[in-house]
Amino acid sequence: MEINILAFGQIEEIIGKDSFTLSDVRDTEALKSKLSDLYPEMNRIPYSISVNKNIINGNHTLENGDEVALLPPFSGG
Amino acid sequence: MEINILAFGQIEEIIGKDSFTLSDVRDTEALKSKLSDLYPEMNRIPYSISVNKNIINGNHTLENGDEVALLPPFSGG
Amino acid sequence: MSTHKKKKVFIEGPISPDFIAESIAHHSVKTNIGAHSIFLGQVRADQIDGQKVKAIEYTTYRELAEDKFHEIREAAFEKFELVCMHIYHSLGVVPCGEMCLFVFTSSKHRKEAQDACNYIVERVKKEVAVWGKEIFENDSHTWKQNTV
Amino acid sequence: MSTHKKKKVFIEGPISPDFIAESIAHHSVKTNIGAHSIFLGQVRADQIDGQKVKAIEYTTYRELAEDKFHEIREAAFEKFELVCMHIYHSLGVVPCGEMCLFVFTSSKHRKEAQDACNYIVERVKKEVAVWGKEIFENDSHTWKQNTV
Repeated sequence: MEINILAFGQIEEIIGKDSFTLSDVRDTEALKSKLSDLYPEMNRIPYSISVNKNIINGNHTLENGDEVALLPPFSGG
Repeated sequence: MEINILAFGQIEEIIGKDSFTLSDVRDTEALKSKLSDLYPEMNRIPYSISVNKNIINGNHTLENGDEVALLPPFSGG
Repeated sequence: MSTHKKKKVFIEGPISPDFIAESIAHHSVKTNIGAHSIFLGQVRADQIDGQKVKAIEYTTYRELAEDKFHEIREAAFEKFELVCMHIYHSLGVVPCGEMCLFVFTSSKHRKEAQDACNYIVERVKKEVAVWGKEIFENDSHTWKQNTV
Repeated sequence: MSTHKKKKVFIEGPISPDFIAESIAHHSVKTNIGAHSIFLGQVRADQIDGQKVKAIEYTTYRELAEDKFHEIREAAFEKFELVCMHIYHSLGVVPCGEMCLFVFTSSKHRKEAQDACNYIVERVKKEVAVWGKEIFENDSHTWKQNTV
């Protein structure tokens, strides 16, 4: 199983790339905890997550091929 | 004693001129009643009055040389 | 209190989109501005008793109107944290589809500019000695009434 | 419910006063419009920790942002009696003093246009997946934060 991950704004900067893949993350909670291990700086950013272009609330099961985006607070306008 | 009277908008149209003088009107109530006699159509317009460029409330004594304006409801914008 | 100069408000005929663009462009040097709020009044082709409005002709009692514009301007600067404020109103004939009122407020943050703009438009329509004569396509006319 | 086409919102670089003027001029044929309300966001030269902002660079998650713009557009048409509505947002670098957001609402009477404009600006700033990177004069940067 492979999840496609997109990173934006400050998170893209922390991770150092705008997209990458991860395997073995069964849900968004697992993903967050993995990211927090890999990139401790992410702990200070209150980011949201979208799965296949829908922003999710709470935990969400991930499936092979899902597009998951890491969204720091919006600051348009 | 002579009062200079300015008429605007619909009132100018009713009176047929934009300025004229009246004598023997000691206050704005007397002026209104005189105008109402001369131009009965003015009775259906809720106009205000300014004296020397100040809009007045209630009755106001007039003096020689005063500039009195007859102001139908504003409709700018 | 009266710290701002009286400014030219009245414009002969319609207010053009180019005039508005120029007015906006002038503000690029004021880099403490974060938000502009603009209100434009446009002449509507209203149907009244089967007749269609083709233009509005505006007249004013100029001195009274200019005093009031100045008073509204001072009050808005007092009430809201504004960097800039401009008010323009047409006199004479403004055809349907063209602009007769242009209120332009600028501030650091959006809420002040928006609130000030609404406040000014409200007062201009209610308190300024300007009259609109609605001219129909057959050249007859009626007197515009502002809803209160 | 979704009756309006998705419209192009994003513009590369600053939104120019001429673009705004053209947009206004296009509405002269819609003679049922009486009021336009316009909001413009302008990039401020803020001082942050002694550094002066010289530009903001905007990026987006385009598909998510375009869906949200569409949703906001539909909701505003539903909520307010509008004749017209346009939303434009910059992507890429917008220097200080130039425009990054242009919201334009038109209606028969003023209140609907004003309320709709405020409503749209509020939602755009809060809900749309756009990020601003504030670039300082020494080319370092910080991430813009919108006040909630």
